[in-house]
Amino acid sequence: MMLIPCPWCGDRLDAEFTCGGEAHIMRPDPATASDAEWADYLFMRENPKGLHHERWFHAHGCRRWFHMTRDTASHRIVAVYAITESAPEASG
Amino acid sequence: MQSWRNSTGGIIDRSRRLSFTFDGRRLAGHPGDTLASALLANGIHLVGRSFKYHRPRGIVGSGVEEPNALVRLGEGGAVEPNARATTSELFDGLVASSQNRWPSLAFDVGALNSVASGLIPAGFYYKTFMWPAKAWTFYERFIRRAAGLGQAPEEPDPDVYEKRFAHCDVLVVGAGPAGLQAARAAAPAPAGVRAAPAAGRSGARVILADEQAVPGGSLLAEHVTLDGVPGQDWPESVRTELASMTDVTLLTRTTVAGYYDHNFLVAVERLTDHLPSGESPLPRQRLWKIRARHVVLATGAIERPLVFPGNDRPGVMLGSAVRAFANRWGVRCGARAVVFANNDSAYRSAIDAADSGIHVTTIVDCRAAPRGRLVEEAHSRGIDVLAGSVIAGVEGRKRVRGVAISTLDGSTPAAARKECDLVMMSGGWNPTVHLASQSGTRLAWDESLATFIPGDAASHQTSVGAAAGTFGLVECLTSGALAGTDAAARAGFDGEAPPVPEVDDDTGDGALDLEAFWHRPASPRDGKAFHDLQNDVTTADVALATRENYVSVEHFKRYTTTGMGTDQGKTSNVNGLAILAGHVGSSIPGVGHTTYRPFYTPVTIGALAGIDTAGELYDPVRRTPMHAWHAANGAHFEDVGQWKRPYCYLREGESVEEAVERETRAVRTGVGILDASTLGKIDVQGKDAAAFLDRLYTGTFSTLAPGRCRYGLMCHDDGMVFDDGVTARIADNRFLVSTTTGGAATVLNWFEEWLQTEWWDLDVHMTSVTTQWAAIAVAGPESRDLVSGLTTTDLSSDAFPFMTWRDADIAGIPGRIFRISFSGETGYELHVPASYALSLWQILMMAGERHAITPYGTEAMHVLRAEKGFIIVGQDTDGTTTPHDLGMSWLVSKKKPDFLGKRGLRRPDTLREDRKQLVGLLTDDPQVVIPEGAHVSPEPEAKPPVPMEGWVSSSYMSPNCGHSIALALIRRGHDRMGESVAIPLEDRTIRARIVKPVFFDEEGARLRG
Amino acid sequence: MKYSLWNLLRQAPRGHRDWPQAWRNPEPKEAYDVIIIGAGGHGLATAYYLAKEHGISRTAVLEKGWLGGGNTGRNTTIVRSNYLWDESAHLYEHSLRLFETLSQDLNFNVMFSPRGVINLAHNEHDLKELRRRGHACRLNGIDYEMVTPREIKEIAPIINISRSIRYPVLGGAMQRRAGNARHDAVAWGLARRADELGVDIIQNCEVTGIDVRDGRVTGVQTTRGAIRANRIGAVPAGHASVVASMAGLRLPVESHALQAMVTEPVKPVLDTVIMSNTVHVYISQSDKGELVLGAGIDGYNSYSQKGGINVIEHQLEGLCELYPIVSRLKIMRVWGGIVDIAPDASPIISKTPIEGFYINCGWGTGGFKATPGSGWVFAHTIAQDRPHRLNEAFDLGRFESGLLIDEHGAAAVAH
Amino acid sequence: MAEAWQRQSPLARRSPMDDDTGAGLAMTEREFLAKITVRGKVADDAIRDALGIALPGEPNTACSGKDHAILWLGPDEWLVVGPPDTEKELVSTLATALPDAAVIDVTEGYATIRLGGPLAREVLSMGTPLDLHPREFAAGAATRTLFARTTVILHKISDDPVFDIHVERSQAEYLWTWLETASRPYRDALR
Repeated sequence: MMLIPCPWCGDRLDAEFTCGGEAHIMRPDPATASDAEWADYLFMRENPKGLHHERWFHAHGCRRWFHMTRDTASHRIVAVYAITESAPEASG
Repeated sequence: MQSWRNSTGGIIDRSRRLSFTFDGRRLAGHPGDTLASALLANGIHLVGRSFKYHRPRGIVGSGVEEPNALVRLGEGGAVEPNARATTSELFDGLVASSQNRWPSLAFDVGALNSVASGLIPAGFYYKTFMWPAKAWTFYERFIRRAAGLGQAPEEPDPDVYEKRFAHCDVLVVGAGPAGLQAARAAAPAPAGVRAAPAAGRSGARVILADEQAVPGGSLLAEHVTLDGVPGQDWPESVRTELASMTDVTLLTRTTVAGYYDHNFLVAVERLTDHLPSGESPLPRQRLWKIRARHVVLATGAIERPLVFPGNDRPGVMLGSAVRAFANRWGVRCGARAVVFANNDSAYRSAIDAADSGIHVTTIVDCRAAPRGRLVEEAHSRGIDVLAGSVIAGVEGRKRVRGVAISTLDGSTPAAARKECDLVMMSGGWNPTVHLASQSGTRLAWDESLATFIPGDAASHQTSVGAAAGTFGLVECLTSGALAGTDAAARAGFDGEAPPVPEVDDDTGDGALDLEAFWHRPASPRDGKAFHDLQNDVTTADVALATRENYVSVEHFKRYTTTGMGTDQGKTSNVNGLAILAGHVGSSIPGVGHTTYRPFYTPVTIGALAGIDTAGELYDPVRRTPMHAWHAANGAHFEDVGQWKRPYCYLREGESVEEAVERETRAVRTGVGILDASTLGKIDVQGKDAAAFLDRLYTGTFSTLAPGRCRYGLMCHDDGMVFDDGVTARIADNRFLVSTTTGGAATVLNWFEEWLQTEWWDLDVHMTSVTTQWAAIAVAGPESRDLVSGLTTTDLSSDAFPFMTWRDADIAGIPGRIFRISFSGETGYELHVPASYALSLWQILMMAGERHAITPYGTEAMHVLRAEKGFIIVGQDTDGTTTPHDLGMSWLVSKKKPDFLGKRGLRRPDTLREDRKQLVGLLTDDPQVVIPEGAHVSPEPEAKPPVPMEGWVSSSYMSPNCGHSIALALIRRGHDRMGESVAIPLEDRTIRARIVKPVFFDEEGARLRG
Repeated sequence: MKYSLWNLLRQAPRGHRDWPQAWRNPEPKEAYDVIIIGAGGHGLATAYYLAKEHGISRTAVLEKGWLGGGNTGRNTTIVRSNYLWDESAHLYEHSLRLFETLSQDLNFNVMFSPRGVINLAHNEHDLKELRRRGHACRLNGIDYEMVTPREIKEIAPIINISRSIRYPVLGGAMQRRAGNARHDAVAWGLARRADELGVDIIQNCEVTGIDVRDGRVTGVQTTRGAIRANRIGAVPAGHASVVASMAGLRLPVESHALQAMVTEPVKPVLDTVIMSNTVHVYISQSDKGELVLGAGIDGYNSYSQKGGINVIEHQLEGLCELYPIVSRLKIMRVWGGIVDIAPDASPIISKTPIEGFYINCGWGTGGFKATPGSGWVFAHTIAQDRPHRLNEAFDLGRFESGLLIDEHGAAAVAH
Repeated sequence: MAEAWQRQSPLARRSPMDDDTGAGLAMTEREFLAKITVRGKVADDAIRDALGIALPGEPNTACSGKDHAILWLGPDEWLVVGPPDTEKELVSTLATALPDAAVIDVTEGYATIRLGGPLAREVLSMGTPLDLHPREFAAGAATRTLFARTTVILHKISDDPVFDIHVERSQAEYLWTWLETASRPYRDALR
């Protein structure tokens, strides 16, 4: 039961959130993307054991999406940043 | 007669007598007793039969570690199987009985297993019962009956439970000496006594939880004084002190059972288990879900048994338990005791036992030269100390009669025989590291204690006192206080450690001077030596597991079942590992340990479920404003998501089928009304609202004029349909989107996700207005007539054509009228603010009397729409269906450069021509209705596997068409119009013809008329 | 020594002194014909069938921990084949048939117990789904019958079939040939037999790298040195992405924690397996007497083998209304496994763009039932360098072409 | 026909729960309060001019005046609560004052339960993971949060333990039943 620091509402129980999976997946240009590129965008995931940049949605709170970097093995939360921002470098 | 009860000593109330029964026998005890202490006071040791061999078993411990004394408590629905006698508080009228025996505890037929024990070593079941093939189920029946412990309740639980969240700065687990000091230190001081509270804050919030009825932990079982107060009374004075502080919560009878991420812990408080039933209106148990900034684990330690032949006989007990029964409950566990020891703490138990009136004859100590003050004190009480010796065997079956003693090296077997009815074993202490380990803290091997202690903490936590391997009382009190101050400081509060009470402890500094003794190889003739009492696992089983190479610690655990009983190995794990390590020639830390998992002690399911179990509380029932009317007027409800929707309205004597048929006809011939309030409604507005919807739907909304409506399909980006609905343009910058009933929340979240994560440059805002507006569909040839009587809005087709909407006053209620229809009839959807909806519904029913107005339910709606070939997402689609498959290519924009799903629809397999496509089916026999879900086969006569080429998604008898109708998804269906297909069923094959999926009013004259 | 009652009898007076090792602890050799990564049930079955069906026994099964220690030893042991889509039905049915004789094949009692599996329907939509699946199963030759609430009550008297509960039992579908098996025994039996056939099962040997040269595999790096092989089959379950990334591949799977739990043992109260998607509850009773309960997955990526308590609470809330007598029983142990879930809830048993590198993953919450079948087709795929008819559809290419096998209905949470 | 209709509030069928002892819990529905969702860019001045109260800029807070309260729900979302039967004028006032924002009437979409009394915090803590200690959730605090199986907007309206709970209309009866059930043992104990 993680304590997630919502960038707006502060620390809240993880049950208030929905995880949107891997962050920073670029939607390719549908006009030019190959089938393989489209499959990559739709389905292929890094799914790392360790630091993971991911998207979260405070579904039962402010209903904002945001980015979070979290260790998938320890569940340690390393960084929280805006949905419009790219991954912080220090957190790998 | 409590003939084993001393007349003084302990913290029981001898002035009151509590009556209870065990296996029907009426017995007495006192307030303060546990069931175990009361049984022992009455001289009862034999309390159960073991899991596998059905050996007679007695009470071994005095707390949560108890492996044997599992009983059934209570009667009727309020029974609890597998309750530990050692932690069940006695109350007047308590009913307990023994388990896993038949016909009686003293004479148990299952004990035959013991005779055949040579045949059933660990894992024997993997090696046999394989012949004849498939006979396992036959053998299994007998094995299952023999296994299991207690009997499950047969009636529903009469009690209620509760759950609540709690938050604190410091959670202290365990109210023994270390925990009490930690709580005192962390707690905010009463004003002016110690440090002033930090500015603007009242001080740290502290929760102190302890599993026992009263705080004190080990102090309750010892003879010490603290600041001149007896150790058994001191905790009460601390309790008073803590109670005077704000924001300190002391939870007794509360077991912290699980340690989750980010310092979230789960505890169970037993509120009424210690009371006669019906005495308190409170819930039976309460589950605490605690978020703590810092956790102090002062969970104590559990004494380790020693492993020797016959160590399971009733009367063989933990030394610390005998001591606790004597000191805390004034109970003598026997008349004549032999102690088996490998460390100094055994001597404290021996001395206290002797002082309580037990004749302790001998301490068998495996150490070569035990020395020190405790040894001398034992001598001074006339106790023999046999150094370098071990117990080699135990006499007696249902009760110990004596022990055989040999030298440690075995050179002098049977050196002595001692008569006794009590064996106190003391093999050292295992810190209660369960919670630390659950939290992810790695455990470290401590050679001097020969056990695991917590390593570096994985979260904001501190282990302290015996839980950290510290056994001296003064050290526990000091380190507890430090841990409390430190915890408060880390949570942002200044504090000062409380003074450490002056300890008058004549029993030493807690040094164990332990020499590990795990077991001595013995011959089978000496009898079984158990390291896991509850699961009947012996040293011979360890040897077998080793021989067969089940030596990885998890293989070992699973193969022998060590530690897998209800006690979760509290007394067996370390001994098992050590014996295994001995066999494989490895160190114990080299062997490793299994993972500690929740829960520390078993947790009642009711407590984990709380009140969220019954009916509506399990999952909210969502009701429309007209719900009560529906219920009062014969509605037969169905669950659609969380909503209750009328499936049909039953008239007296009518079957569901008849009602559906009547309603279906009524809509086509007169007028019907449907409660459509459950459909999702989303208000979408902003400068870019139209552009936004264009990206989300396959169709185009930017070209829709205000005042008009358009049907749309939504795909995921793989091109598969996931929701549909009609969208109305309210104004240039404002739309009202409707969704399916089940999809409302999903669609809103989907919109938000794309807007916030991909298209944040768009100026759009969404708000759910699903429950703001109630919706009533009025449909049928007479619908215009009916509605026009309630509004001044011109409803003529010219003024108000199909797929448009208007603001309108409806019976004086400000609302909106949408000229849309899911039934294919002339129809209007009336939207009014929810609080007016019931009134409007009633007004319509009244005004509609002359039209024989018929309320209709979801099933009639389904038939009506199927007659028109309108799809239901989720019924006629299944997550692999594209708009093209549905024959709705006309809804897929070719002009838009992009929309969600566009690229997905151009993948090789979504472009294939042999995809399953939506078609209609007309059965050769018009009266036959194809079962929904049936499959179409090109070779219906084939032997399985019969090839399949599609399936029937919707199928009804259409009263309006006068024949059955069906929708199906059939391979290459669009090209196969007129073709005959077969639908093979269990007992027959239905033949049908592929047709266009529209069966009624194909031109849509009624819709538009 | 053969496992039999006779040999048990013979060993009894000798204190079972003569039973041999169930498997060896071999040192890794320099090279093998085939390397299997992961000694879970699927990996061991692959090695076993490679030896048994394809004569390939110069195989090493590399395991970073202990054999059978992943999801094989953590699941709720349900075995069934009543799937919706032909592709799945055929694969799982093949596996179920292998299960039926697995104890005899392996000379190790895996306790396959065809006690029946019932899927409950709690609303009209559930009923429709079950009927559709039922029609498909019948045509695929898989036993499947719709059962009424009353029939369910007769089979499982502890169930509450009152119509007035939140999600009443409206009916169900039963596969009588389905049931469960002892999970550890499946792993151990396969290991013992594979070992007898010459397979090296190497525990405590973590693969740290996969050597790829010119588009084909040449071997692996491990914590116990480099090992060469031209064919490598990866069956790493929850860690599929981790292993695939060593070969530079990304997979369409994500790893989540899935929890399960057992109650304290009680005398028999339930003789079958009952699953419910809508109420997220599935329940059976182990031979030891514990009620075995499967919970749902946590909604976020995790490799922690530890899930949230809220998932457990929700599970038990549903359980109490459906099975009122459980309320006073106690949960003894809760544990978690890491499941790798594919977008269509169907597995991937496939060749990869790298020659000689094969992947078997994506079993999500329901891999145990497929153990022998998965190994059987994967062995074929590796031995022949092409998929068997039974796993053709489960290839990686489907994610590119779009032909997914959407088993969400069958899988949901309740495998 | 104009007067044929009647309004029915979401909890019209439930009787209020009184706290006779003063030691327990009182629960009533606050019927027909005007509730308006405001989304988008909102100028503090504009709100001040329109309603005479400040716009809460901080998460988890609300600003209250004599007739109105404004609750922060998200960085671009507020809930404006006003007296019964004022939603029409409130919508038009706000729409005029806030031309760049979306102003949506949700009066009918939500029910409001007022919960007060010494037991209020305890009972709420059975449903929400939110920390309701006065230190963390003081008078004027407001937020949307998880409550049992639904989402609520919780507003602590004074220093006393009195809360307004806004819940989606269709789930109002669920929440009412839940609170009634959760508090029952304690109310019974006070009898």
